[in-house]
Amino acid sequence: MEPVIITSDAVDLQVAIGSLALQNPVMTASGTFGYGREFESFVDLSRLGAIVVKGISLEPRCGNPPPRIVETACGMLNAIGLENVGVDRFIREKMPYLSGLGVPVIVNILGDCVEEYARLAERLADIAGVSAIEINISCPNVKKGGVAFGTDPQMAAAVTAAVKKSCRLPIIVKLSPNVTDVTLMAKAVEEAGADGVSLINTLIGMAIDLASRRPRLANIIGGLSGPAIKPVALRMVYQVAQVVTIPIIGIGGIASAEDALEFMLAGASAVQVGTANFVNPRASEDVLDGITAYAREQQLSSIRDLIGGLRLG
Amino acid sequence: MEPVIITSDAVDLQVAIGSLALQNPVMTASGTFGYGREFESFVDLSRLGAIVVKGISLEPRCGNPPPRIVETACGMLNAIGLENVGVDRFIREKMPYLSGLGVPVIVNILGDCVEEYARLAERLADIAGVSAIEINISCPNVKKGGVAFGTDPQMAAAVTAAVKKSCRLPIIVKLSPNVTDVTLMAKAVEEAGADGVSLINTLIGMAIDLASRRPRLANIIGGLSGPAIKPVALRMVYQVAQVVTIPIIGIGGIASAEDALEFMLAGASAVQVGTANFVNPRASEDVLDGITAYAREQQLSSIRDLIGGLRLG
Amino acid sequence: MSQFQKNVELVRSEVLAQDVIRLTFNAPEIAAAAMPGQFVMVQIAPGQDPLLRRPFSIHQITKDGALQILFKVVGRGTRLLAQVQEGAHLSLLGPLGRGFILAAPEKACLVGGGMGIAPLLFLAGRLSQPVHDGPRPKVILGARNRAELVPLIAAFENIGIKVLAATDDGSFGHHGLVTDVLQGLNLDSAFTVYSCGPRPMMAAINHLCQQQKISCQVSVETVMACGMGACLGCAVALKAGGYAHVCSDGPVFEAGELLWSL
Amino acid sequence: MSQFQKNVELVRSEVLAQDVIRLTFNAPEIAAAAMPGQFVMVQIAPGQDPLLRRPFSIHQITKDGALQILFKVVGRGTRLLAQVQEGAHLSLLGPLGRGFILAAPEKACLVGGGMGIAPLLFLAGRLSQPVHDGPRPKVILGARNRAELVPLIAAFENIGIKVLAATDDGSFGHHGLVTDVLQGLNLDSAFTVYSCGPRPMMAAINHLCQQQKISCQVSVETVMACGMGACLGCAVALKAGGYAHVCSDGPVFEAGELLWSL
Ligand SMILES: Cc1cc2nc3c(=O)[nH]c(=O)nc-3n(C[C@H](O)[C@H](O)[C@H](O)COP(=O)(O)OP(=O)(O)OC[C@H]3O[C@@H](n4cnc5c(N)ncnc54)[C@H](O)[C@@H]3O)c2cc1C
Ligand SMILES: Cc1cc2nc3c(=O)[nH]c(=O)nc-3n(C[C@H](O)[C@H](O)[C@H](O)COP(=O)(O)OP(=O)(O)OC[C@H]3O[C@@H](n4cnc5c(N)ncnc54)[C@H](O)[C@@H]3O)c2cc1C
Ligand SMILES: Cc1cc2nc3c(=O)[nH]c(=O)nc-3n(C[C@H](O)[C@H](O)[C@H](O)COP(=O)(O)O)c2cc1C
Ligand SMILES: Cc1cc2nc3c(=O)[nH]c(=O)nc-3n(C[C@H](O)[C@H](O)[C@H](O)COP(=O)(O)O)c2cc1C
Ligand code: FES
Ligand code: FES
Repeated sequence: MEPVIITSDAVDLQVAIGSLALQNPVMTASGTFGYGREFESFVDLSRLGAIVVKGISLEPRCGNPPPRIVETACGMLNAIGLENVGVDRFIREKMPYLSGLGVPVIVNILGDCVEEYARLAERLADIAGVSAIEINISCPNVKKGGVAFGTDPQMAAAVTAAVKKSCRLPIIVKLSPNVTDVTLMAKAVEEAGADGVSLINTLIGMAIDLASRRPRLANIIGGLSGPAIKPVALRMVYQVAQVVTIPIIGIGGIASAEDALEFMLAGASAVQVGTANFVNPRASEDVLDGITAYAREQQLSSIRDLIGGLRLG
Repeated sequence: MEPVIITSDAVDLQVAIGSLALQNPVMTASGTFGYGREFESFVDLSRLGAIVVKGISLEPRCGNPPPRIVETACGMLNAIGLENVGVDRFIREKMPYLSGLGVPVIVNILGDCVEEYARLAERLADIAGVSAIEINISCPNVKKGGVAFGTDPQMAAAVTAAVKKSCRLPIIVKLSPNVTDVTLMAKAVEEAGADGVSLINTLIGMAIDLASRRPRLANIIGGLSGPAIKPVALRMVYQVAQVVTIPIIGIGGIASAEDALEFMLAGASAVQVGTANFVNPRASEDVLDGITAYAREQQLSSIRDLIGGLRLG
Repeated sequence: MSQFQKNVELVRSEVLAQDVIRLTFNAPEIAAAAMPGQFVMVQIAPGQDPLLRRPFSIHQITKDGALQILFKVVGRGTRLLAQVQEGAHLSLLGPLGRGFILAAPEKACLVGGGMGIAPLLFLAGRLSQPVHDGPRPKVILGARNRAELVPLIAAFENIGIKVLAATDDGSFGHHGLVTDVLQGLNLDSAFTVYSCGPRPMMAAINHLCQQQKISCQVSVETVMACGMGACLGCAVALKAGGYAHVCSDGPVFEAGELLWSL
Repeated sequence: MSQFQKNVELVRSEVLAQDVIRLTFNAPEIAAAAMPGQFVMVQIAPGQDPLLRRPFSIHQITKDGALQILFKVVGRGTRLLAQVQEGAHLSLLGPLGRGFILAAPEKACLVGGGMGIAPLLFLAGRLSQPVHDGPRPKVILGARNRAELVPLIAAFENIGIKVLAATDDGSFGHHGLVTDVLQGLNLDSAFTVYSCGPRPMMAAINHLCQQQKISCQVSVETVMACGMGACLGCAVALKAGGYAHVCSDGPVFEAGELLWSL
């Protein structure tokens, strides 16, 4: 047997989300990285911790009328309207490429009622290459009069439990920041069986064009993302880290390794790079390179040592 | 008697918040304009619609340890900790100057329980120059275990009713954005007798210094303000405008006349300029000049025509 | 599909008319891969405000690796871009999107209005036979007035193309719309019309081409965040229902496939 | 109290040592009203990111309306500021804060460390009698090494002041701390010490002055949003409990009034 030589610059970047082992903590955020392939000219996709794909529903959706996006101060609003190819075409057309990358693929799912989420999970349960499911609970529950799953702990728990029952993949629940107390949501989904939580999804916002006196988005309101929301995201990750024991994935305005490492100090086991992919398509790999350099420079025996390592007092 | 000549460029900028008539819709936001005098070198204070002073409590408070502020992407976090001179010194030392300006002074009040708010209102009720009270309900209620008044409709209504009973001044309730449904809060305080609502106060956020692995604020969390939060503020003003009939004062990231006018289109009768005062101490007057120019250019017979004038469909 | 993100030098910044700017970058990789009708996403500022890149058609490329864009100052991003100093470096992403499908030069007619002229120069160059006196496409360009139009026409004349001009105020060429000029040409149905410009102009040209059964390709604009098919923000409504994405399905479309009425 | 917000021209930008920059603005109103120890808030960028101004001590003013600041590049704002081109305009707010209370020059001793040297040049100039060979304050300056210190000392020598130097690495003047030099002077209790520099240095000087019953004024730094008493962000803890505000109660304080232990 060959002796294992640990070179001085070998850095242990592995983290785990439940039973899902990741080679490093850097993922891409749903809806900001297409189905992965769009970025192949810019990113060595096989190096990523995981790829989270655009939110998928049972049926294809064509999305909202334009304009769908508008830039704001250090951020952007989007009202894409959950446009997606539907789970069948996703499996048929997108998964073959994705599963060939050798990187965990996390499928973000969305539905209008508990049953839709459960059926999506069932459909994805045995697809080769699908490593975990991320439940997007920011959608309004059409059966319950449009109240968002993401703002009611009981409804969120119900979705989580139903998905958990429908498949044996690790389940991540993606939390909305548009709530009074995000820790209630996190605790509810943890109790319902979630293997991890990811946060934050977008803040609800709006922009108006003075010249036309009209909303800048056809949908009137949209989701705010980008550097502008990072302080809110960091606070929520920190708060949630105080109350749950399942791993947390930090999201919101992450554009650099420093940003990512701050989320890890606040309690995140992994991070997702979102809007930054639009500005710099290599952002996810840049974040990874920066984390690697930091770990080396600080001589961390494992990047896991940083998780929740915020110093107080 | 001299004939009154209405020149072609006379612009009617008057708006009203309940029984409080304002010469124009431009106020300054509490905590961002000191006690007014700090800005006398930069702003003709007598031109403002109103001056809202730093939040006042019954007893003086010395505030949080430093660091109290940190810059974020297009915004800033503050954790001043409600430092203020207390209502007695405020009346004795600050009001004489303020009341001499001939501009409505709105006193922002804060307390740890309903009774404190009521006593503050009583104390201010008959002070010359005090034109209205703005209730800051973002403080935690110490009697109720620290749950913020600003996130519980019943508690907010109780404070509003108590203050309303204690004085005959117009009462404005300042709403927190850190809630699932801001319209519930707005409706609750409207029913409890508020003459107006102002929104938004700061979003709760956090920043971390990677080098020291410590929070950047001694208080760990703080309030996010500035251009970054404008989309959230605009959305909440728009939502609240759909459900209340009392006037709304728009706040959040307003730095220019365009910003202010967008809030008016969304439904605000007046606006407050906050963080922008730090960047440009003349910001409030610049906003006023810009609104005046716009009204002239658009030949508005009254700036009130804009309120809620967002075009849809 | 070769796409690049490159920090490239701005070698020249020229004001062609009031608020009309032409920038020349040294961007050999992007230039070498570019096809007419494709675009680049340009990062405006090194900071985070403005956050997003701005899309610009590739106006011209040269063999020595220069890439030009031509734009009008219409807002904050273009204002900042117009002020960038020569010698500074900017991040360019490209070439992006699907460009024009090339027809034979003698059967091509290019119709540009305002800044819609930008992608047509590159297209005209590629369509033109390199031989002297070889066939050249017809080109109709319109703008508000002489001052805006003349500097743009010069670039076409440089590659041996005579331009039919139209101005809104009659200060140069035909007094009126480019569509009048196009109609006057009475093209046969073997022609392909290539058009880029304000939406009403393209709608009118589409209408004309439909009537005369002429094939028509248009380059359209929407707000964009990523420019590469990832955000789904750049939706444009299709005649058949649903949406296409301007950055990945376009920016060039068969005019007849789009929904023009609004 | 005259304070101004002015868009002023950057007339000179000089690199004095690695990452040490001196900027000269043409700011006659602010310069005319300024007192030693006061500061200006400088807007870094025209956009909203970075959002806040940065505070800098007034390093020097001249009769023709020039105002200088001297700073070290420590983060994003100072990096951007160091890159501003000569001829550009920036918004300055000032003069702000309470400056030093002036003593007789023969009874003044100025002790500066690192960028804490910045406000001391203006102070030294004001304390110096304009007559040739008139009394001059004592000045002790310290820095990490010769390269950082020498260009700063030159400015003091220009106004006829001999400087006692100390460097951490001994490459210039005393090998060690400015406090060693100060102690060696054995000042009597009629002296006033003026100090600005890193917090541990000022704490040590305060300690020394307390022991020897010498009055001591220090200029302190905190993060600031407004610089004019409006945000209450610039709190510094007082020995007597509670906080003072650096921008309006300071930046110059009697050293004994502040809480130094931490
Ligand atoms: C594929 C493509 C190619 C383009 N090529 C060119 C070109 O060659 N020359 C040129 O001058 N312009 C071109 N544009 C338009 C150009 O991208 C916008 O003018 C620019 O983004 C405006 O940025 P701004 O910050 O100055 O304006 P903003 O302040 O963002 O907006 C000002 C005005 O421009 C509109 N606008 C903003 N972004 C876009 C956009 N992406 N597309 C259309 N309108 C927009 C806004 O709605 C608003 O009315 C192209 C657009 C696309 C999508
Ligand atoms: C009254 C006053 C006068 C000053 N005069 C000078 C001067 O003459 N020369 C000089 O070089 N510096 C001076 N400073 C410090 C200077 O303001 C900071 O170095 C500058 O704001 C840093 O900005 P940045 O964006 O480069 O750094 P950031 O990226 O904002 O921060 C980098 C580091 O600097 C610290 N820092 C940030 N802001 C301040 C601040 N306002 N005060 C102290 N530390 C800060 C941060 O905590 C961090 O450690 C003064 C500060 C004050 C309050
Ligand atoms: C254009 C766009 C589309 C998005 N689509 C989805 C989606 O389909 N499902 C989802 O859970 N989140 C979606 N998000 C939210 C992001 O995954 C992420 O949570 C959010 O943008 C905050 O991160 P950021 O600031 O890094 O972008 C989308 C965001 C953007 C900007
Ligand atoms: C430094 C600072 C202090 C503040 N103090 C108060 C306060 O005492 N009472 C209050 O109701 N709001 C306070 N606010 C909130 C502002 O009044 C305003 O609601 C908020 O900053 C959003 O507006 P802006 O983005 O324009 O700053 C404070 C804000 C800042 C930045
Ligand atoms: S601009 Fe992002 S998908 Fe087209
Ligand atoms: S910096 Fe705002 S009060 Fe001092």
